[in-house]
Amino acid sequence: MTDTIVSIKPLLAVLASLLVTPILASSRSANVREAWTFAAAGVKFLLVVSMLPTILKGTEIVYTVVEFLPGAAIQFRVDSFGMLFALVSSSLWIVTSAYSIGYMRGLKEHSQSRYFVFFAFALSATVGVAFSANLITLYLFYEMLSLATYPLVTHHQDEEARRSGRKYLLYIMGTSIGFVLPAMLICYDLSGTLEFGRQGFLAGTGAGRTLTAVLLILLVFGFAKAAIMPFHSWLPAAMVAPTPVSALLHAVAVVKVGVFSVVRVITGVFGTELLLSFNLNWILLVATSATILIGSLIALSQDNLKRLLAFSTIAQLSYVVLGVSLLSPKGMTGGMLHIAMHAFGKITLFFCAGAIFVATGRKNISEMIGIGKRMPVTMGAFFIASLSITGLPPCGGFWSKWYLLLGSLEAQQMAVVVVLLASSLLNAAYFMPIVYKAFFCRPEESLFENKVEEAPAFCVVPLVITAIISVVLLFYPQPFLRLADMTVSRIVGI
Amino acid sequence: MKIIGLIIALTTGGFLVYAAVDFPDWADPQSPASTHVSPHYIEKTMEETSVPNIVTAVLADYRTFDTMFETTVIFSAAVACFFILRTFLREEERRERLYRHVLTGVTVRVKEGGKIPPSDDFERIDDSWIPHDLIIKTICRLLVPFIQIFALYVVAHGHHSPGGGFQGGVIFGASIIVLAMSHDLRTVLQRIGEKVVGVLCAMGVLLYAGTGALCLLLGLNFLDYSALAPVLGVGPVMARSHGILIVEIGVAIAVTTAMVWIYNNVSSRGKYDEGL
Amino acid sequence: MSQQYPALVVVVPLLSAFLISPAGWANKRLCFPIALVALAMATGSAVGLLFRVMNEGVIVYRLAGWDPPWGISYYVDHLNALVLVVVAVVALANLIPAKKSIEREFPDNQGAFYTLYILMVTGLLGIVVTGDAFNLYVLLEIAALTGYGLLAMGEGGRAPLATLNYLYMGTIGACFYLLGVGYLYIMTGSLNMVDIAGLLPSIYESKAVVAAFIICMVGVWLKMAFFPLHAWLPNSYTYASSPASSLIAPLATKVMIYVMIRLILTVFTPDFTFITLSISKAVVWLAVVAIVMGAFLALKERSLKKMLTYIIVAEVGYMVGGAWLGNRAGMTGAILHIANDALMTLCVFLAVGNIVYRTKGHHFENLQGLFKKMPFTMGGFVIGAVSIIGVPPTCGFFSKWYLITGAIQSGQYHFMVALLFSSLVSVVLFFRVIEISYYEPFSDHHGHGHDHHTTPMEEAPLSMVIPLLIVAAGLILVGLYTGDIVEHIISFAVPEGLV
Amino acid sequence: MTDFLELVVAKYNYWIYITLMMIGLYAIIAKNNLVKKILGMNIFQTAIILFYVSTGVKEGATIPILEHAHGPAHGAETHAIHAADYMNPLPHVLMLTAIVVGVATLGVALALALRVYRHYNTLEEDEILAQIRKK
Repeated sequence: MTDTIVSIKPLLAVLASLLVTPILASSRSANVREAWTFAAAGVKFLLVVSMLPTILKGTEIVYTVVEFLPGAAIQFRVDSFGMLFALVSSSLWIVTSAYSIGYMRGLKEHSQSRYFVFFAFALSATVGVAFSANLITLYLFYEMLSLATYPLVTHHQDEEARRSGRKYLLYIMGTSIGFVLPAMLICYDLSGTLEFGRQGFLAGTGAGRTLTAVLLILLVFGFAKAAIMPFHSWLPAAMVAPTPVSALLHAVAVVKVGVFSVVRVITGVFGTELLLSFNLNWILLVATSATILIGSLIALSQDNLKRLLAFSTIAQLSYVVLGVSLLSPKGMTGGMLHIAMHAFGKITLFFCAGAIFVATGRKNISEMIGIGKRMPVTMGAFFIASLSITGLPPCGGFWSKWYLLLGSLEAQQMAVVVVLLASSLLNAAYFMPIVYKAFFCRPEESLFENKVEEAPAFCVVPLVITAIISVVLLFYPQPFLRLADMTVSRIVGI
Repeated sequence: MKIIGLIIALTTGGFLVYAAVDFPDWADPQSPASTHVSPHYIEKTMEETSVPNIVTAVLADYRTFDTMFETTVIFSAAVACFFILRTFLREEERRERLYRHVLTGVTVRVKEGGKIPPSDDFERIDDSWIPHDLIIKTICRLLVPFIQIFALYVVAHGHHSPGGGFQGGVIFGASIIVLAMSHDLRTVLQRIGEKVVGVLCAMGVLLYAGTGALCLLLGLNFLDYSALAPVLGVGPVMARSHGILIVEIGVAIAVTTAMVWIYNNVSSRGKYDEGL
Repeated sequence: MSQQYPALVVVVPLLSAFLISPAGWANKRLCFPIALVALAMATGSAVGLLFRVMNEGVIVYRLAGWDPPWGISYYVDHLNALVLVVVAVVALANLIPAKKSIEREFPDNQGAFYTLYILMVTGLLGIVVTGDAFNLYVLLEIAALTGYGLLAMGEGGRAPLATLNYLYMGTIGACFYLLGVGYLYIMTGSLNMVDIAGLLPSIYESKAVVAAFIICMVGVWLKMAFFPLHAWLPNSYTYASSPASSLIAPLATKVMIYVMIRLILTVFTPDFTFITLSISKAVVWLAVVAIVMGAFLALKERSLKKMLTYIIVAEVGYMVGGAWLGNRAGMTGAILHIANDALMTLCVFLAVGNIVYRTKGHHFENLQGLFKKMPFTMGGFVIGAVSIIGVPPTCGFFSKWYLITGAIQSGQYHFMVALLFSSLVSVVLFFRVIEISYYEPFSDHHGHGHDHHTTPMEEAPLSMVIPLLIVAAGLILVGLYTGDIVEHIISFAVPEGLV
Repeated sequence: MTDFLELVVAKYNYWIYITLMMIGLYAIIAKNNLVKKILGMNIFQTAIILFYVSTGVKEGATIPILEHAHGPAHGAETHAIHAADYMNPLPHVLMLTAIVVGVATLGVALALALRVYRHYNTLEEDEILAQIRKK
């Protein structure tokens, strides 16, 4: 068993943004509030990074807050996989805070302090999920995240926001209470504990094949934030939120929490041997492959840019679950790596969509012909990010696609290989036309004169940074790749 | 609704009959009820509390906690009636007033606002007033003192004969209510004001609970009268008997005033006018 | 003084009631301080009693110095010590915010209101602490009568009518309980609960004991508004004044559930209830119906307070179902839910009290734009709502945890499905309310023309908001420390006989 | 057949209290007038009082008051008291409380009925419900 050290750092990392919320709520001037947001983001990122060396050495950090029952307590355990996700989310929070200042000021949105308060609240829940040691702590922060993001999704407080908020809650809270709660209690009743062990805690309990299958379905589809097909339609509806929200939350924090929980369930609750022995992973493979293909196809037909990005996110998320449910070492590494790669790529795309909206007020792709001449930097970043998403060499996305393909070959799943290649084609099919129309359109159709007029600096700088990061990740994917490898090696036990 | 009521009544009745089959026969001396706890009361009352009337002994000593809460029930019912019905709004000034000259029986009507100064020969009556009846008024006025003396006897003699705080209190309350019915509520209110009734009622139950608290302060458990022995200067057994008497007096006061208070509120619908 | 805790818990509020009533006549401002001091002392002695019980186990307190079967005595074990603390804390937490609305709604007979308030709390504390079956009936009547008095003074003619119906059903319930005690008295000859429990085993088979149990149960179910017998609860709590309803809603039904659990665990012992009698499965099905119908009926209500009363009916279904599952987890869940539900209902009703204090109405139309106007009250309401839905850090989740585990272990999955269904319905219920107060702009429909003195809409007075926030924080604290509560208190309360 | 008759005769006090109780229960549920319901409730409570008091009776026993004990002072020769000679006092004590509770509930019920009458000017439940529905 890897040696663990006890330190309060994980709790501090979670509370860093939580404690700052009252100050944000009560601060009078906007600058003070934004300064505090940056401070909190910086502190959180530093805390997470400070834990990185100890994790890379292979030790885990454990901290117990309060113990309810023998196997269930609010407990944090920072392992390599948790660290990977926390690193991604806390780093992107800094970038998104900068971006949201530009966006909010650009559009003079109302009740901004409430926006920043719930944003910080959501981030603390995200990091909480990343560091949770057992299923109940994960469930606790998962629910906290749903409640924290509700006011963000319905920020505009108009009729459409109300309907999509209702749909958002119905899917997220409904599935989590309806599916995850009973499954969690049945697991606790079977095994007496909910700790994410090296091999899932359900391994030794002698649960029958059908019961395990039922629990698997309940837990995987219970975490509806992973947007696997039947329970995905809340994501496009949530696009009614302001862009920074959909950028950080619906590209990085919220959906990644869903996927992270599903991966935790597969590796921590069931464990690879149990799933292999009952060979139940075909259920996941079928579901995720369907999600990928259908998601990409629908994305093709979308005209609204943000809805296109939403459906592409649905497809990309299922890559992660697909990779992990291959149960082969390479596939799992690819899946976990994709969390990081997709995060940086997709957040850049959302930032571009937001910048276009701030600068020109345009939402639909059909209205963006020739925008490249007007906003070259934004569209350049858009092009790089789309390459990263489709998994082409100059960007980091390539690595995760590479490991995914190797993993599916290793697991002799030829069908999965076909699905991966087909979906890459589809990705290219719905991204490249946008880029082509933006830059190489014929003059008479272009709707813009060719004077350069970018979005405010606060919007453009963050999206450039994330675009550069996604390119750098190709040459130096080390922190995430190293963490993913360590997690997989610990699970597979080589 | 009638059929549902009938069905429920019949089913519960059938169920109770079915269950009553296992009960001991009527008046059978060997029934568990008369062989488990009550023999102790019958045999030990005399030596433990020196009160011949076992019911009063059990009521005010063995199960005195019950009786304290019973008095509290009466008190809370009186306060609840007061709270529900009593209205203090003074809107009837504008109406005209009726007076009757006592000796001749002539009724005098005074226009709005006007008032006859209070004097013995005029008494205030109200429009919904039933005709004045001399025989009932004089008989009731004569009867009241005798009822009250009998009530005090019943309270004081609870130790030796059937009676006690509740019975005596109710009789005393009845005497006041007889006066209120025969005359009108105002004559009673002039003699016993609403404030006096409210405070006395609380004081009665406070006397009961206070004696119990006194025993608590003197070291023994709550309501354990043998703790009063040093205070009353008698043996613990006699202290219990005297304790019972004090408590009975408290109960009598509480019950009397509670009955009067409830009658005042219910009969005059909270307006404290002429009552029934 | 610590020897006298069991008596002090009940006697101090009782004596203070008899001081408050005359104070009501003398000068009205004295009533609130006396009540506050009395309840504070009662809470102190209740907590002291709980710690004494945790150290020394069961405490027997002989009233008037007589030994148990002859005199009345208290048997304070972990179960009633815990419920005692809950009742005292909820009553105290409700007294402070109630002061302002009492001054507004009952300016001239405040003394009577405080007297009824303290007597009601005394009755409830007495019910929880007493060890004598008949004494419990008398205290039941005190709690009932003062309850009728408090609930009667509400909106127009509807409140007395609803209270009158409550009186009919409540009296039938109390008389059934009295009849059950009478049956037990005839068959065993004693009135003391523990003494009866000792005498019963030999006559478990007799029809009279089975009848006594069923009659007691029907009486207690009537008093706690268990589903088929719940008709009186919604109207009487909705039309009552806000201080009265926020005292009675959290406590009255929970204390009756304590009485039911006391009957099951101590008087009739679990092996009679679950083995000799075979009705526990049927009762769990009844509880399922109660939960589903409670949640369902709450959906069509357009008044916030009435919706909450139906949720109380559903919560009663939780506890009855949990207690009758027949295993340790279910019983622990039921006992834990008594404490949790009292706190949750108090939190939500205090929030409603604040809203009614400001908008003078508890219908959905009065709730518009409240997040902007009354952020702290709505914050407290959201925490209460989230706890009723059952979201982790709050205590509602943990009692659901035990109840569902109990359902799984005893194989009665329909109870688990009912619990999940009602959680989902309460998600819809509460977020419907939150939507109204979040989206719809504050339409000042009070100021329609003629009354120009509409009070400027802003947060409820401080003395009403702070207790609400404390209770909301308490919800999360109790949730976090569920493990200690269960381990040190409730695990002793559930007898070993229940596996 | 004879032992059935004997059984019925030996336990006649239970049948009486059950019939009284059921009359009261029927009145509460089925009657339309509020005051009639209150009277039904009173019958219901009195039936239980009758039930309790009837359990205290003993064959050949007198009322539970010890006459010939004229005070403990010179009671040296007071011979032992046999429980069988005196009736069981406990039901009487309990029923004193039940009577008081009955009176208290009656008082509060009448107060409530008065308030309902003050607001709706009728005591018939169907008329009151009609008024409420009209509002």
